[in-house]
Amino acid sequence: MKAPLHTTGEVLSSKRVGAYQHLTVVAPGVAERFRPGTFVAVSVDGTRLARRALWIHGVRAVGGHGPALQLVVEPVGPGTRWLAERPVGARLELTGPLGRAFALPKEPVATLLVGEGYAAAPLFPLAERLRERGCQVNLLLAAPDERHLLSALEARRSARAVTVVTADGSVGRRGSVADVVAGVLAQAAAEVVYAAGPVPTLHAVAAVAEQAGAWSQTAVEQPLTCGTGLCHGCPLPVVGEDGVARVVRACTEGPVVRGDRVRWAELAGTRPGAGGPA
Amino acid sequence: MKAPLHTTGEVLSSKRVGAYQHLTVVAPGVAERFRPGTFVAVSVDGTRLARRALWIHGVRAVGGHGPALQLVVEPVGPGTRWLAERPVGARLELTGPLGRAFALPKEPVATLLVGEGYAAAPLFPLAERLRERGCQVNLLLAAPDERHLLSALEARRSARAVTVVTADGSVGRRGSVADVVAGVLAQAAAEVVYAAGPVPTLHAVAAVAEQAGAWSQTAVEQPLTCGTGLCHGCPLPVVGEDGVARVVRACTEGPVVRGDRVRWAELAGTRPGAGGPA
Amino acid sequence: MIDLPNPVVVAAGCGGTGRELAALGALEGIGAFTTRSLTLNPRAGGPAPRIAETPSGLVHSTGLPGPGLEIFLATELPWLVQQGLRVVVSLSGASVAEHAEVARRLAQAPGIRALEVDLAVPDARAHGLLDVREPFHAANVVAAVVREAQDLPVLAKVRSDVLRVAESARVVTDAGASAVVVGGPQAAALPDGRPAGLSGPAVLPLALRCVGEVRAALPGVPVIGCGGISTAADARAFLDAGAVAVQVGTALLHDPTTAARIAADLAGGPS
Amino acid sequence: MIDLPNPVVVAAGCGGTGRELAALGALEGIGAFTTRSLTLNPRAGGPAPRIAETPSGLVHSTGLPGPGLEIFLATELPWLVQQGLRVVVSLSGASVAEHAEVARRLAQAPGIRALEVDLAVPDARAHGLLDVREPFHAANVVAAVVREAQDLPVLAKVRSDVLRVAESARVVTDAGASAVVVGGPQAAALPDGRPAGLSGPAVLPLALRCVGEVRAALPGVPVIGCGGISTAADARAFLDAGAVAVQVGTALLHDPTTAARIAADLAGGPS
Ligand SMILES: Cc1cc2nc3c(=O)[nH]c(=O)nc-3n(C[C@H](O)[C@H](O)[C@H](O)COP(=O)(O)OP(=O)(O)OC[C@H]3O[C@@H](n4cnc5c(N)ncnc54)[C@H](O)[C@@H]3O)c2cc1C
Ligand SMILES: Cc1cc2nc3c(=O)[nH]c(=O)nc-3n(C[C@H](O)[C@H](O)[C@H](O)COP(=O)(O)OP(=O)(O)OC[C@H]3O[C@@H](n4cnc5c(N)ncnc54)[C@H](O)[C@@H]3O)c2cc1C
Ligand SMILES: Cc1cc2nc3c(=O)[nH]c(=O)nc-3n(C[C@H](O)[C@H](O)[C@H](O)COP(=O)(O)O)c2cc1C
Ligand SMILES: Cc1cc2nc3c(=O)[nH]c(=O)nc-3n(C[C@H](O)[C@H](O)[C@H](O)COP(=O)(O)O)c2cc1C
Ligand code: FES
Ligand code: FES
Repeated sequence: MKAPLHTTGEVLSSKRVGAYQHLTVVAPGVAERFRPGTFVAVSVDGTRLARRALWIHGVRAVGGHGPALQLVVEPVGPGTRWLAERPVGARLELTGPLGRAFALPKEPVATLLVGEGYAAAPLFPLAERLRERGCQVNLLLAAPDERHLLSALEARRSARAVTVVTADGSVGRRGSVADVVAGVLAQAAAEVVYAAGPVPTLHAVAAVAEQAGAWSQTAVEQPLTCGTGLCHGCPLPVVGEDGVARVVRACTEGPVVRGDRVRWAELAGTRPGAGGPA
Repeated sequence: MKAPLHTTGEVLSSKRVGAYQHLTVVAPGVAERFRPGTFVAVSVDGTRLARRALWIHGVRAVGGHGPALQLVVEPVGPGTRWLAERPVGARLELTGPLGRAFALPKEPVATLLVGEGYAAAPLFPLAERLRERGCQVNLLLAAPDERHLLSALEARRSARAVTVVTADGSVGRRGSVADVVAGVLAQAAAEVVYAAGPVPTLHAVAAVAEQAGAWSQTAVEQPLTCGTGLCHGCPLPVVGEDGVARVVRACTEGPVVRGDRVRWAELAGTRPGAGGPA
Repeated sequence: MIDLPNPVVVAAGCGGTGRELAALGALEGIGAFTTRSLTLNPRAGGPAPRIAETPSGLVHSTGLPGPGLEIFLATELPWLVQQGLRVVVSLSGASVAEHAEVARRLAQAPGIRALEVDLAVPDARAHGLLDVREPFHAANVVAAVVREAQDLPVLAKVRSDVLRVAESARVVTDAGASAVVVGGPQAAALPDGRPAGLSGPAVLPLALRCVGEVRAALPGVPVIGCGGISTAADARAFLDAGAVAVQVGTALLHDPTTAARIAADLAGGPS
Repeated sequence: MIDLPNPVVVAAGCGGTGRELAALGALEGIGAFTTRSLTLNPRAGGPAPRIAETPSGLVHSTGLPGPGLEIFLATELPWLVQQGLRVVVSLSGASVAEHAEVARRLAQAPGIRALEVDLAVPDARAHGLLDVREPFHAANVVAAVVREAQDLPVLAKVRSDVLRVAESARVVTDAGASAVVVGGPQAAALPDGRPAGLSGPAVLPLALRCVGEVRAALPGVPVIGCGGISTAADARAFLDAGAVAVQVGTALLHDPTTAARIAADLAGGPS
C-alpha cells in the first residue's frame, strides 16, 4: 500500500446536485494513490482543529492538471458547510488517501454493493474495479429521499442490477436497506457484500450477509479527530481474528472492516452517521 | 453625530495599486454616516478576536448599491493580508463609522494636510469638505517609496499645491515629513494643519504647527482591540483642556485629537504605525 | 439575587460606559449591565500594550482604568439608570477598607441592583490592587462589602481555576455573597511576560468545568457563568450546567451586538 | 537531560505509534519522539466520544489506550529505534508499584533515551489511573521511577496550572527528575461533563505563563515547554521564555507535518 500524503489541494469545480455539493479537487499524488474505500481528511476554517473526513468518490483526469479527486459533501454542520461554500480556486489542506480500502475478491464472484446517502460515494469506483476483475456487480442504493440519492443515473451504468429504496418513497421502493437487503442479496446470489452508510444500516447488512453465508466488508464512519491514526479519538470495538475483543482505530484499522468482526451493539450509543434517515 | 452601525458588508471590488489593496465595500448605513477621519473596525478570520481598523478613504456611489465605502489596505500582517485577499462578493463584518472626525474650521482658512503611507486615506475626503467650505488646501504626501504613495494623481485634483517626499527619493523630494513640513507650512501660510501617519510623523507635524502658531489636528493610530470604546486597550496619553494629564481611549476620544494635547513622548515606546519608513 | 428578565448580562470591563453599546442598539433585551470594576479614585490604567491576541482568545492587562467613584456616580450611573437598565456595579480596590468604602457609597446611590466584587484579577499586584484571589482574602473582602451593601445583593466573582474555584465559592457565600460569578479570566501572560488574564472562546471549556465544580460542591448557591460565551448555544451550555445567568465579555469586543443577539435568541428566537 | 539535535519533540499521545507519521515523512529532522503513555497491561481506552472540538482547542479524554508494555517492547520500540529516532517513553499507571515496574523493564530495553512520567492526566480517576497531580504524589511516583530507571534520565510532566506548577516542578526535581515538561493539558470538561483535558493553541498563553513561573522559581531546572505550539514562532516564544526544548501535540492531529516543519524552520529555515 502506498503511503498517504499531506498536501494543499485546489478546488477545480464545485457544483450542487440534489442535497450534495460535488467538489473536484486537484491534490497531486493523492489521486494516484487512491483505492476505493479510502478517504481524505480535510482541514476547515481556522478555529476548528478536528479534521473532516470525506470519502473519495472517484478520480477524474482534468485537462492540464492530471488526476483530480471527486468528493461529495453533505452540508450538515459548520465544517461541511464551509467546504460546500469553497469557491473554485480555493486551497484545501488535506491528507490522504487514508484508511484501509475495500478488499477485492480473488475470484470473479457475484457481489452486492449497498450504499446509503453520501456514503455510497466509494462504491462507484469500487464497482469499476470489481467489473474489471470480472465480478458481477449488483447495487442497492438508499436515501431518505430523492435529493439524498447519490448518482442514481451513474449507478445504472456501473451495475448489472440496481435497486433503489427511499424512506419517503420518492424514488424506487419505499423503505430502508434493512427491509430489502435480504431479498436483494438472495436474488443476486452475491458471495461478497460491500456496504457504506450509517451504523444501523451496516449492522443490518452485516447480519443478513452472515446469515446468508456471504462475506461482508463494511465502511464504518465514526467521528474522526485526526483521521491519521494519531489521536485514538475514534474507537471501533471489534473481535480480532484470534477471537479476542479489541478496540481499534476506525481511521487506521478501518474505515473498511469485515462486517462479522464489528461489535455493532457497542457502537449503537455513538453518533450515527449524518445523511441517514433521522 | 450619528451613531455607528454594526453590519455585514460585501466586497464589490478589490484592486491592487502599488503596495495597497483598494477595496470597495457596500455596508448600508455606514457610508451615509461617514465624516473624514472616522474609521471602520473589521472582523478578520475566525481565530482572531481583535478587530482591524481601517480609515474610510471615501464614499462612492455604486450603481444599484447606493454609497459604498472605499478602503485602503496595506497587507502587513495576518489580518490585513486576509482582507487584501477577500474576493469580490465576500462578506465582511464591520462596525462604523467610529471615532472622532477631523474638526472643520468655521472660517475659510488656508490648510495643510499631511499624510504618510496608507494613512493619507482620510485626507482626500477631508480635502473635498474643506474646499466646499472655501478653504485653501495644500497637501504634503509622504511614503517610503513610490509604491507606498497613496493616490498621488488624485491629490493633484484635490489640492492647490502638492508636495511629495519619499524616503528613497523615487518620487518627489528625498526625505521625510519632518525634514520639509516647516517649509511647506510657511509657504502655504496655513492656519490649520491636519496630519495622519505614524506617531513620529504626527509628533513632528504637531511641534512645527505649534511653533508656527497654527492649529493641528492629528489622526493617531494606536493598536486597537475593539475600536468601539469597550476594552480600554488603546491608551492615549493627553493633556485635557483643563491642563490635567489624562489617558483617553484612542478609538473613542480619538483617533483625531488636537496635536498640542497629545503627550507624544509617552507614545514613543508604543508600536509605530505600519506603512511608515522602517 | 437579582431578578433578571433575561439571563444574558454584560460582563464587567467589556461594556465600556454603556453609552458605546447603546449607540449601536446593543443593549436591547439584555438582562443586566455590569460596569467595569470601579475604584475609589480615578485610575489611568496600565502601560501599553495592554491587550494581545491569541488563538480564539485575548490576553489582557488593562489595570482597571476608570473614572473613580465620584465621577462615576455623577456622570455614568444616572445615565445607565435612566436607560432602564438593571445595573450591577463591579468594584475593586487597593485595600479591604477601600472596597468597604466604595460599597458604602454605592449602597446610597439610587438605581443599583447589585454589587459585584472582582476577586479574580490575575494581575492585581502589578496594578497596585489588593490581590484577593486566595480564598481567605476573598472572603474577607466579601464580608466587608456585604456589611456596607445594606440591602443590595453582593455577587462574588471568584478566581476560576479548577483547583480552587469550589473552595473560593464556598468561603465567599459563607461570607455573605448572594451568588458567585464563575469563569473570569484565566491567569496567563502577555507576550512580554507581564501577568495578565486570558479570556474569550479559548477558555470556555475551562470555565464550564469550573461551573460544574461549583454546582457539584454547592448545589444551593446561584452561579452566574461566564468565560468565552459568544453564541446562544454557548450560553445554553452554561445554563444547562446549572448557571442561573451568563455574562458575555470578550465577544463584545469582537462583535458589540453579541449580548443583545444571544438575549434575543434565548428569549425565543430560533434555537 | 538528553542531548537533542533539534529542540522540537513529538508530544506524548499525539504521535501514534510513530509509523503513521513516518509514512507521511513527518518525523524528519525532529529532536525526539515521545510515545503515548504506556501502562503495564494493554488498555482499551475510554468510551466514545473521546474528543470534542472547541475554539482553537481540543477537549480530550482518551483513557490512555495502549498495547501494554509487552507488545510495545516487542513490536513498537524496535521499529522506532531502527528508524534512528531518539525515543522518549512516556509512562503511567494505576499505582506507584506499576510505575516502578514499567520503569524497571524499560530501563532494560535497548535504545531508549529517556523516560517521561505523565503526572498531568486531568481525568486519571475516571480511567482507573493513579491521580498523581498533587505535588506530594507526583514526587513519590518520580522517586520510584528514578530508582528503577538506572542511567536513563527521567522527565517529569507536571500539572500545568499556574497555582501549583512551580511547586510541582520543585518537588519532582528534588525527587530526581532531570527535567520537567510544562504545559500539558488544562483541566476541562467534555460537553457531557466528563473530566477531560484542554489542549491546542487555545491554551498557549496559559502554558507560556506556567513556563515563566517555573523558570523564575527554579532557574537551574531544564524545562521542556509544550501547550498549543503550532508554528515556529510559537516554539520560539517558549524557547525565548527559557525552555530548552518544546513538544508539539495537538497541532499534529490537525496537520501531521507540523513538528517536522517547525523543526526545519528552527534549524535554519526562514525566521
Ligand atoms: C471515513 C469517513 C468518510 C466520510 N465521508 C463523507 C463524505 O464523503 N461526505 C460527507 O458529506 N460526509 C462524510 N463523512 C462525514 C463527515 O466527515 C462529517 O459529517 C463531518 O465531519 C461533520 O463535520 P461538520 O463540521 O460539518 O459537522 P459537525 O457535526 O459539527 O461535526 C463536528 C465534529 O463531529 C465529528 N462528526 C460529526 N458527524 C460525524 C460523522 N457522521 N462521522 C464522523 N465524524 C463526525 C467530526 O469529526 C467533527 O469534528 C465521512 C465521515 C467519515 C468518518
Ligand atoms: C484608526 C486606525 C486606522 C487605520 N487605518 C488603516 C488603513 O486604512 N489601512 C491599513 O492598511 N491599515 C490601517 N490601520 C492599521 C491596521 O489597523 C493595522 O495594520 C492592522 O490592524 C494590523 O493587523 P494585521 O493582523 O495585519 O497585523 P498584525 O501586526 O499582526 O496585527 C496584530 C494586532 O496588532 C494591532 N496593530 C498592529 N499594528 C497596528 C497599527 N499600526 N495600528 C493599530 N493597531 C495595530 C492590531 O490591532 C492587531 O490586533 C489603521 C489603524 C488605526 C488605529
Ligand atoms: C478587556 C477586558 C477588561 C476586563 N475588565 C474587567 C473588570 O474591570 N472587572 C472584572 O471583574 N472583569 C473584567 N474582565 C473580565 C470579564 O468580565 C470576564 O469575566 C472574562 O473576560 C471572561 O469572560 P469572557 O471570555 O466572556 O470575556 C475584563 C475582560 C477583558 C477582556
Ligand atoms: C488526543 C491526545 C492524547 C494525549 N495523550 C497523552 C498521553 O498519553 N500522555 C501524555 O503525557 N500526554 C498526552 N497528551 C497531552 C499532550 O502530550 C500535550 O502535553 C498537551 O496536549 C499539550 O500540548 P499541545 O497543545 O501541543 O497538544 C495527549 C493530548 C491529546 C490531544
Ligand atoms: S481519528 Fe485520530 S486516531 Fe483515528
Ligand atoms: S480599542 Fe477598545 S477601547 Fe479603544
